[in-house]
Formats: sequence, structure tokens, C-alpha cells
Amino acid sequence: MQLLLLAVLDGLAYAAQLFMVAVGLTLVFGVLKILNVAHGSLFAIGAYTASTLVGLIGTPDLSLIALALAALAVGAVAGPLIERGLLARIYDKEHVLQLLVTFALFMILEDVQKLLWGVKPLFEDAPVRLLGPIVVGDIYYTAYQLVLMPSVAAASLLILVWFLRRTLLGRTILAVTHDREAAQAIGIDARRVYLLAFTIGAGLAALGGALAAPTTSLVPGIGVQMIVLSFAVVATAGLGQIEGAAVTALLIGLGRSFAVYFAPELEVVVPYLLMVAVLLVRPEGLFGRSELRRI
Amino acid sequence: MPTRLFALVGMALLLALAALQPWLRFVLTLALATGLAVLGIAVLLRAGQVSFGHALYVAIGAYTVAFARPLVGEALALLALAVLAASASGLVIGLFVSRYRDIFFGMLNLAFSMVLYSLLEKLYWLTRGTDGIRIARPDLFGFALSARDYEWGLFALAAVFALTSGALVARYLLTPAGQALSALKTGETRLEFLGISARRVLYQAYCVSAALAGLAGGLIALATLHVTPLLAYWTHSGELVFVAILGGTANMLGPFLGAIVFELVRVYAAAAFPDAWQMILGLVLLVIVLAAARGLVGVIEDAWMRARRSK
Amino acid sequence: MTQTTRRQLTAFALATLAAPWILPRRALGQQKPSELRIGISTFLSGPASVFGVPGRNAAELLIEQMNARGGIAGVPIKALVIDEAPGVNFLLGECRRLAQNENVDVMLASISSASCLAVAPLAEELRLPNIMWDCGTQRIFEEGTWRYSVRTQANAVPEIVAPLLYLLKVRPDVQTIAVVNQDYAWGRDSWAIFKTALEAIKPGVRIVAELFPKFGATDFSTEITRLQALRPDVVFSTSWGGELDTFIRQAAERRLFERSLFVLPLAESSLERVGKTLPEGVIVGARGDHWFLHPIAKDTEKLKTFVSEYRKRYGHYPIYPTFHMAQALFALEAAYTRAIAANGGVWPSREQLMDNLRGLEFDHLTGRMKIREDGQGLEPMLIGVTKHVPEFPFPVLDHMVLFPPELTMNPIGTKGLEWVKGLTMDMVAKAPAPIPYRA
Amino acid sequence: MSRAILRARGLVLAFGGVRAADGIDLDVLEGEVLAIIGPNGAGKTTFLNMVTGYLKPQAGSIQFADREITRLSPRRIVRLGIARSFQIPQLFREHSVLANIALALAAGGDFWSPHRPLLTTARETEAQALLQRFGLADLAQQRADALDEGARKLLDVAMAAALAPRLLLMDEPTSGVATAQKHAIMDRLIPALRQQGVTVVFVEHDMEVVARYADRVAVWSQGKILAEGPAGDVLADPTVRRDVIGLEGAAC
Repeated sequence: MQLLLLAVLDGLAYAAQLFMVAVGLTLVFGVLKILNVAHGSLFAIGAYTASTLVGLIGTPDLSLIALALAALAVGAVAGPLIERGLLARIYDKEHVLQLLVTFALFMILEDVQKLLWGVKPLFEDAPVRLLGPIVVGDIYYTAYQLVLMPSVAAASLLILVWFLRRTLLGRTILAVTHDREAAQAIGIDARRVYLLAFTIGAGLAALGGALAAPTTSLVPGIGVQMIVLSFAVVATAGLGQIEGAAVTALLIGLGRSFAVYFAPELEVVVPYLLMVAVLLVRPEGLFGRSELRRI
Repeated sequence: MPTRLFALVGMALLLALAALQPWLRFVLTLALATGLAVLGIAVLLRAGQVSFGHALYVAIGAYTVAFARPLVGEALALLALAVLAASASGLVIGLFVSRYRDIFFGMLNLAFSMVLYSLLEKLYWLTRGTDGIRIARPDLFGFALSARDYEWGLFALAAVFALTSGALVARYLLTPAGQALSALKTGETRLEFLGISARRVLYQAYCVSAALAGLAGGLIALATLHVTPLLAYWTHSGELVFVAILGGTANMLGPFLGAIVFELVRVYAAAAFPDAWQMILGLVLLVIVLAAARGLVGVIEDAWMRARRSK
Repeated sequence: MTQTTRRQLTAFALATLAAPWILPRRALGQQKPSELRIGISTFLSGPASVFGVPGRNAAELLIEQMNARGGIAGVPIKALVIDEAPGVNFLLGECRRLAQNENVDVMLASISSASCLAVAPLAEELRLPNIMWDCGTQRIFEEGTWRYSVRTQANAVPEIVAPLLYLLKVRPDVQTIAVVNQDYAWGRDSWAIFKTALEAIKPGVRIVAELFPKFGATDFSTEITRLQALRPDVVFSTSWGGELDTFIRQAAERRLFERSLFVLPLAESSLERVGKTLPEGVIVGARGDHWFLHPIAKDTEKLKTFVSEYRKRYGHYPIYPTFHMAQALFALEAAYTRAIAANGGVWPSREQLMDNLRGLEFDHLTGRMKIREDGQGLEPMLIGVTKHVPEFPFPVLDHMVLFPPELTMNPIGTKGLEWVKGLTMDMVAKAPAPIPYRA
Repeated sequence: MSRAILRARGLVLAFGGVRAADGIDLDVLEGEVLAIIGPNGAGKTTFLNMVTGYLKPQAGSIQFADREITRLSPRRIVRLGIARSFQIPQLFREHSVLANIALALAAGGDFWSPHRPLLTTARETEAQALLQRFGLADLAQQRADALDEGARKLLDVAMAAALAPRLLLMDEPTSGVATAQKHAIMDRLIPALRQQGVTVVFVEHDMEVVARYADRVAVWSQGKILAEGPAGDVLADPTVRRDVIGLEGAAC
């Protein structure tokens, strides 16, 4: 019984982290219809920037703010830069080419990271130490992973859903997600919506990285690990489905931690098996709607 | 553009290169093999479908050679087995993935390749994990060749397979089912209302691509004589798509041209900038996509047309 | 059948056509070259660049120093470094290029065991002397004999047996043990050796958890929760690099070190990075007879200069891959010197070089080691426990034991995994006396 | 009186609260040209979609040439001899006009042949002949995405006709083109199809077009058939004129 509780707690913590990365990717894919392979690089850059900033500030009390600032900065700089500088040039091209542009970007950013931060693992856990441990039964958790990360993830989900459903700006984004041509027909400037959605997506990736930074060593290639998992989340969730991403992240998180407890050999393949199983039953993804094409 | 002439001239050029620079023999053999897998990717791209997991079939082909080598002494037989195993897997997996389109198609392929990758790493007692399996050099054409002759033999084999596969695929693409591939991209509904199963069209192409990737994997295993799970990793699948776009898919030369340029750029970039070769490759890809979306064959085609017009 | 015949013909035609160009460029390099060209393969990208780049740095620094002394027997050294991260296919092409196009005389390959296993046969084919400078798998010299390859450091067997002996010496009453290893060949191999040896020496120790998080994992929370619940006496992990750092940090934050004794055979390479997050009393290894505060070599000019030079240039203390690189280069120098002497002052052929690498005894930064007749290096294993001292912002090693190869390495012709089945408690008793840390 | 080739009985299909088909009974007679008219959202296209198997009715049955086809897949139904065209032409945009027709012709023949190319001489001749009939011969080498809307409409129907169906359903064959062009299109289509001896059902909004080309007319309104009969009679019916055509006029 206690084992079950522990597995759930571990699963939650992991799901929170996965969600933070996948949600941005889902949003970007929903709006721009581009699967951004460089999303993992933005995650990594967010993480590195956060670690550097926490180190620079030096005061542990301010470290949480430093994380948020780093994410904001990376999102605000990299988002528009990439969208305007690169993606805006290829919206009229085939999907394959769009995908490949982000693949190229991913390769470039991998080396940029290495040139900026080197290969030495970077570890800055001031925020984790700041929040201290939490004891469940006789097991020590860190408050950072058990409370802060799931809270931030939940808050991000709620804010995002509120923003998309309740604000005018958010609704324009949703309109473009559902039907780009119809949205443009009623006078929505799709290009601005793209810029906005991509910047939010980049910011979320960076925030995911910034949040993960205090819990893990930053090494070259850290973005690669995150990105394939996020791909699985996007497809399993259903295209552009924010809530779907949350549920999928939760399923993967729980699946993974139960695997570690009861069938360790399966741990790595859990996300993929889950995806195959979901798509077998629901070909449009967990929350995807199978819309009959109008003919 | 006279594709056949270009193919033969290109092959002669490769032969000369391989003769002048012994190390290129191996690199070019790998490039031609990769080109075969990319040819399969190009077939799927006709239907607008991007597989982010075809390294799966490359790895199946390669590991088939590794597993069968203790029992089979002839390289050609090993290749046949590699193609067989990859095709069989394609036949089964294709039944499932041919129902899906676009990102779902891409991601399901990714999922299958990642599952295989994990298995290759996990089933340590069987696969030796990341250490990989060493393959004893087999006979070729029934002869126990010296290392050098074996390299030449494999190079020749890869060249022959490249030429024949290119010709066969070109022919397949001209048949109704082959033509229906790009029809699937532009009008799947229409296809269904003509009484044609779009799924079967894609399934057929998928099996062709799996077989080609298996052949590529077999050749790669025979050339490197060492296989590792990295063959199945998703970045390797991504590379195949990369090469397809680099070379261009309009013409059967594209995949091979792309593969050769990719390998050479990587070699020279890695030699000149060991710390930033990935960035160079990324930049090359960016330039191609932004400036020459039809890939290298597109560039050549344009040049050829211009030359003919100015004549 | 006709198909085959046609292909045969094609192959022969091609081979004949090409013959004039592919004759060996230099049959026997007896003439003293103008420079000694060394190919080095190492990780310059990906997670293993944590080791690869320090290794490359060491090569850069040492070759510069050697060249300042006039190179090897008056021949300056030129290094060509390649990245082994893209995988075996790429590496094999690069090795061919280095050998056939860049005309390197010697290859120093590699970090990954897969790379070493793949390069060794190629070295035979190319007649290219190859020094395996960092890879650990014992399989290389157990499953093949290589004329053109040697290894200038120990292998997985002593690297794992030594920490085990150390553990049983300090905690003979161990009852339960858990493992957290990276899920790839090294993680699996090292655990197999540890487990087999443990069952032989002290049967009845319960293995309560075998956890293999995926290679490159960034989070060990779930594993740590399990370990907290299970409370094993000992937690064993051969993880390295960023993953080991993460594991140590997360375990420390969640007070796992208070519940279990940790045995971390590769943690020497993480000490400076994790700092005093790693508590005292953890058993740490260094994959060999080296550490920048090596108890015997600590005050030698050679080590002191190297450490300070290295630190000045790269900003960190050297870690084991730098020492491994040094061993390879010193071995190469010693072998050339020995071969030239045996050859009456004439520059040796590749085969003579290989002959002189075998059986070679040479000095490196922290001691003296030997290369066995099968090509396997023999070096002692330095194991200690962590201790916090004011002089350094990170833990140092205390109660260091230098396990001699006779105790920890299987003899020629035996397989390590079989050999460890014959280990006994006697081995533990035979361990040399510990050396305390001196400031 | 000729016999019914298609017999629909009691078809019901509702989307949410909207009844797109609310007990449709209709016979299509062999060899006739039947027009379906009615306001937007009356369920006309839904009827075509049910006949071609794209949508399944929740109740009722459809028989084609005395065969039950209600639950069959679109592909099976095509093979039985019902072809259709689309309101928005569904063309293979990257193929030439000729190749579009050739693919349609191949679909009825040796489509899966692994070695025979799509454009054999025989098939090319056949395709050219068909294009001639539909007035597209000059455009044979153009890419489909380079055509103007009128040509697309014609090609769309020609592709359906290439299947040599017994029944051809056309969904608004003249929508989206200028009024002046509507008759030009129909003047091409109807004779070409009559020449082929195919039974035709078409959905249309333009009453002039209906009056000129249809033998019979069925009037749809809110998922029901309001009136059905010879074109002249139905179009003259005052109820129809007020409720349907009047509405049409207001909408235009």
C-alpha cells in the first residue's frame, strides 16, 4: 500500500517535469502545425541559462526568481528570433521541409550550447536546498520535486487553458488552431498568432528546462533525451490538445514509476507502448477529435 | 535530365574516387548503403509521409546479419536474410502504421524504432547491449577474400544494388500504385472514391521502403563488421530524412547523391571543426531547405536545363 | 547462378582496375619520419564528452610538453583528433581516413567499448598500431588476440573487484545490497562482475534491488524512493558523468547517504563537480592507479607540474581520463625508445613497435605500470573513502588502498567473469594496508 | 416506365439535434437525369454521402440494382458501379490532367500491376478520348493545380465518369464558377454522360440549370423530400416556388 503511494508520488513528480516540456511543443504544433525538433534545445538552453543565473545571483533566497527570469529571457529572445528569422520563411513550404528546418536548428543549437557552456556537467541546486526536504512516512522527498514542480505544472495548465478559452487573444490562437483559413477569413492575422504561440511555446520549453535545472546535471545532449519523449506525448495527446498533454504526461509518469517498482525492464518502453496502445484505440490521440472531412 | 547517363557517370566517378582514395571505398560503400535506405524514405515522401523511425529496419537488417553470421558464411545469403527479416517486419508493422497519416505516422514509426532500440540495449545477454556484436568477415561470391578485395567486392555490390534498386523503384513509381502515392498526398478522398484503398497504396510503399532499409542495414553490417544499437536510434532515422531532403526526392539519384554529400561533409566538417561539425551539417541543411527546396538533384536539374537552353 | 557469376566478374573487374592505386603506400617505415602522426578518437560531443574533452585536453598539453622536449626520439608529434560520438560506422570511416589519407602512424582509440571492439579488427586489417586508451570492457583481449592493439590501462575486472574487496574489508558484515547502474553495456557488465564476485566471496548477501535507469536519465527520484524504502546496507553504482552527479545530488538531498553505504567505483571523476554534497565515508574508485593527490606520487615534480599546468589551462583538476591519456602517450614514448634501442638506433617498423609495447614497463604520472603479453595493461587500483578537508572545496580520498593487479586481475587466457567465481575471503585479507590522506 | 436503379427507403441520419435525413424515400430510375434541389442544410449532400457509403444512415436502407448496399464501404460501392464527383473538386493536384484520368481509368482495371506503367499507350488513348468528350483535350498535359475552376469541375466529373459507373452522383457541378460558365459546363457534362448511358443524380442550386438539364427533380427541405416528379411539374408547383425557390432567391 505504501509502495503504491510512493509510486504515485514519484510518478506525479516525473509527470510534472514531462508536462512542462511537452505542453509547449503541443501548443506550437497545434497552432503552427510544425513539430519543432529544436524544442529540446530550447529546454536545454533554458536549463543552462537558469543554472548560470542562479550561480551569478548567488543568493539562494532569490534563486527561484532567477529560474523564472531565465525562462522569460530565453523565451522572449529565442522565440521571436527563431519564428521571425526562420520559421516565417517556410510556412508556405511542405511539412517535411518545415520539420527539417527545426531539425537543422536542433543540430546547430546543440553545438551552440557546447560552445557557450562547455561539456562539464553543470549543477546548481540552490533552489532545491532552499525549499528543503519533506518526509512522507519515513521517506525523504524534496519539496521542490514533490510540491513546487507539480504546482507549477498545474498552474501552467490552468493559466494556459484559461488564457486560451477566456481571453480574446487566446481565442484567436484557438481559432487558428482549429481552422487556419476560416480564422484568416474573419480577419485574424495568422502571422501574429504564430509569433505569439511560438514565443509562448519557447518560453514554456525554457521554463521546463529552468525548473529541471536544479534537480539534474546539465550535460551535452540533455535536450535530445527530453525531446523524443515529448514527441510521444504530443502524438498520444491528440494534436494541439493541452489537456491531452497533461493526461498523457500523467499516464507516462505513473506508468514509468510503476514500471520501476514492479517491472523495471519495461521502464524505457512505457511511453512508446502507451502511445501505440492509445493510438490503436483512438487513432486521433487521447483528446483528438476525429473530424469527418467535409467533401 | 538523362538520369541513366548521370547515374552511370556518377558511378564511374565514385569508382575512380574509391580507387584513388582507399579510405573512401569504405565511406562510399556506407554512403551507397545509406542511399538505399533513403530511397525508401523518398518513396514514402512521395505520399507526403515522413517516417521518423526507419532506422528500425536498418537495424533489423544489420542485426539479422550479425545473428545469422555464425550459421551462414556467404555475404549474399546474409543480405538476403537481412532483406527478408526487414520485409517481414515491415509487412507486420506496416499493417498497423499504414492506417495513420502525418505526425501519427511519423511518431508511430518513431515509437517502434525506439522500442527496438531499447530492446537492443536491454536484451544484453542476446545483443551485448551498447557494446554491439562483432561480425566475422564472411565469404563474398563464394570466395574468402582478403580485407581489401572484400572491401572492393562490397563496394561493387553496393553500387550494383544502388543502380538496380534505383531503376526498380523508378519503375514502381511509374505504375498506377506508384503514381497513386503522390495522389494519396493530394487527394486521399478521391482515391477512396475511385475504389482504391489508400491504405493499401501506402502499405505497399511501406513494405518497399522497409525492404530497402533492410538491404541498407545488411550492407552496413557487412561493411562495418560491427553492429550497435545506435543504428536504431531516432537521430539516425532523422538523418535518413535529412539525406532525403538534401539529395532531393524528384529523381532516383537524389538519395544516393544526398548520402554521399552528407558523408563527405560530415567527414570534412569533423576533421576541420571537431567541436562543431554538427553545426556545419545543420547549416548545410538550412541552406538547402531555404534556398534549394528540391535538394541537390533540383540544383543539378536546373543547371542542366539552363545549359540546354543556352545551347 | 548466372547472377552470381556476373557479380563475380564485376568484382574482379573492379578489383583489377583498381589494383595499381591500392598497393600499400609504405611497406616498412624504417626511415625516421619527419613527424609522428597520432590519430586520437574521443568523445567531443554527447554526454561522454565529460570524459572525452578532458582526455583531449591532456593529449594537447602532454604532446606540447613532449614536443618542447624534442618529441619522441627527436620526432615531433602531431595529433589528429576525431569525435567518436556519431557511432561505430562513422568512426570506422574516420580511422580509415586517418590511416590511409592522413597517414597516421598510431591510433589512440577510444573511450567507448563498442568503439574499441570495432577498431581492433580494423587495426589488424590496416596494420595500424592501436593503443586503447580508455575503454573498459574486458572482452577485447579475452575474446580475441590482436597483433596491432594494446591497452595501456586496466579493465573492468580489477576496476570492479578492487572496490568489492575494499567494501568487504571495511564492512565484512554486509547483508543487503542494491545496484543503480546505467542501462548500457558498462552498467550491465560491471554489475555482472560485482555480483558474481560477491556471490563467490561472501555467499548469502541479499540483492534487494537491481535498478537500471536508462542511459542518459536526468532523474533518479523513483530509484531513490525505492532505495529509501528498501534500506539496503550498500548501494553500488558504476554510473559516471552527469548522471552520477545527478544521482549523488538527489541522493544527498533526500538523505539516502544516511541510510546506506555507497560504493561508487567511478566517482573520482565527479568529486570536484559535486563538491561536499558528497558526504564523508563513501567508497570511491578512480579506474586505476591515479588521482591528482595520488598518495605516493603526490609530491613528485612530474605530477605536481602536470596538475598545476592542467589546472591553469583548463580550470579544473585532472580526472581519470586525463591520466589514461597520459598513460597511453607515455607508453608510446617508452615503446618507441625501447624499440629504437633494440633496433640499433633505427626507427622501428610498426610490428617492432607493437613487439616493444608488449611486455613494456613504463613510468606515467602517478607510478609505473606494465603491459602484459596479450596486450592488456596491468595497473594497481586506487580505492579510498571520501573525507572532507578544509584545503579543498570537495571531498578527498582517505584510507587509500592500492590493490595490486595480482590480486584483482585475471591471468592471461582466463575469462574475467569465470575467474571471479574463484575469488575467496583470502583475497580481502591480502589487501595492502590503507594509506591515510596527507595534506 | 423504366425500373429504379437506386431505391432509398426510410433513411434517417441526425447530427446532434439536426436531422439531415428524416425518413427519405427516393427511387432513381435507370437512365434518367435527376436533380436534387433545396435550401442549404436541407440534407442533399448528406444523401449523396449515404449513397456512396461515406456516411452510414442510422435507419433505413439503400438498394442499388436490387442489391443491399446500406452498410458497404465506399470502395465496395464504387466497385458496384456508383461514382461521384465533389462540390470542391478532389483532384490529384500534382498530376497532369491526363494522369488524373489515367489513374481513374486504372482504378477500374489492373491498378495493382507491379510492372505495367500507368501511362500505357492503350490507356493514354482511352484517356484522351474521354478528355475529348469532356472538352479537356487541350489541357491534357497541364498540372491539375494549374486549371481554372471550370476545368477543375469538368475534370472532377470526368474522373468519376472514367470509372464507367452505372450511376453517377454530382455534388453541385456548377458551384463556384461564374453564372455565364454554368451552362457551358453543363452543356459539356450532360451530353457526355448521356452518351455513356449513365444514370445521373446531381445536386444543384441554379433553377435555370435544373430546368434545362434535369428529367426529374426531387425537392429537399429539412431532411425530407417535399416534392418529386418531372422537372416541369415540380418547378411549377407553387409550394415549391414559395418555400424552396423563393428562399433560394433570397439567399442569392
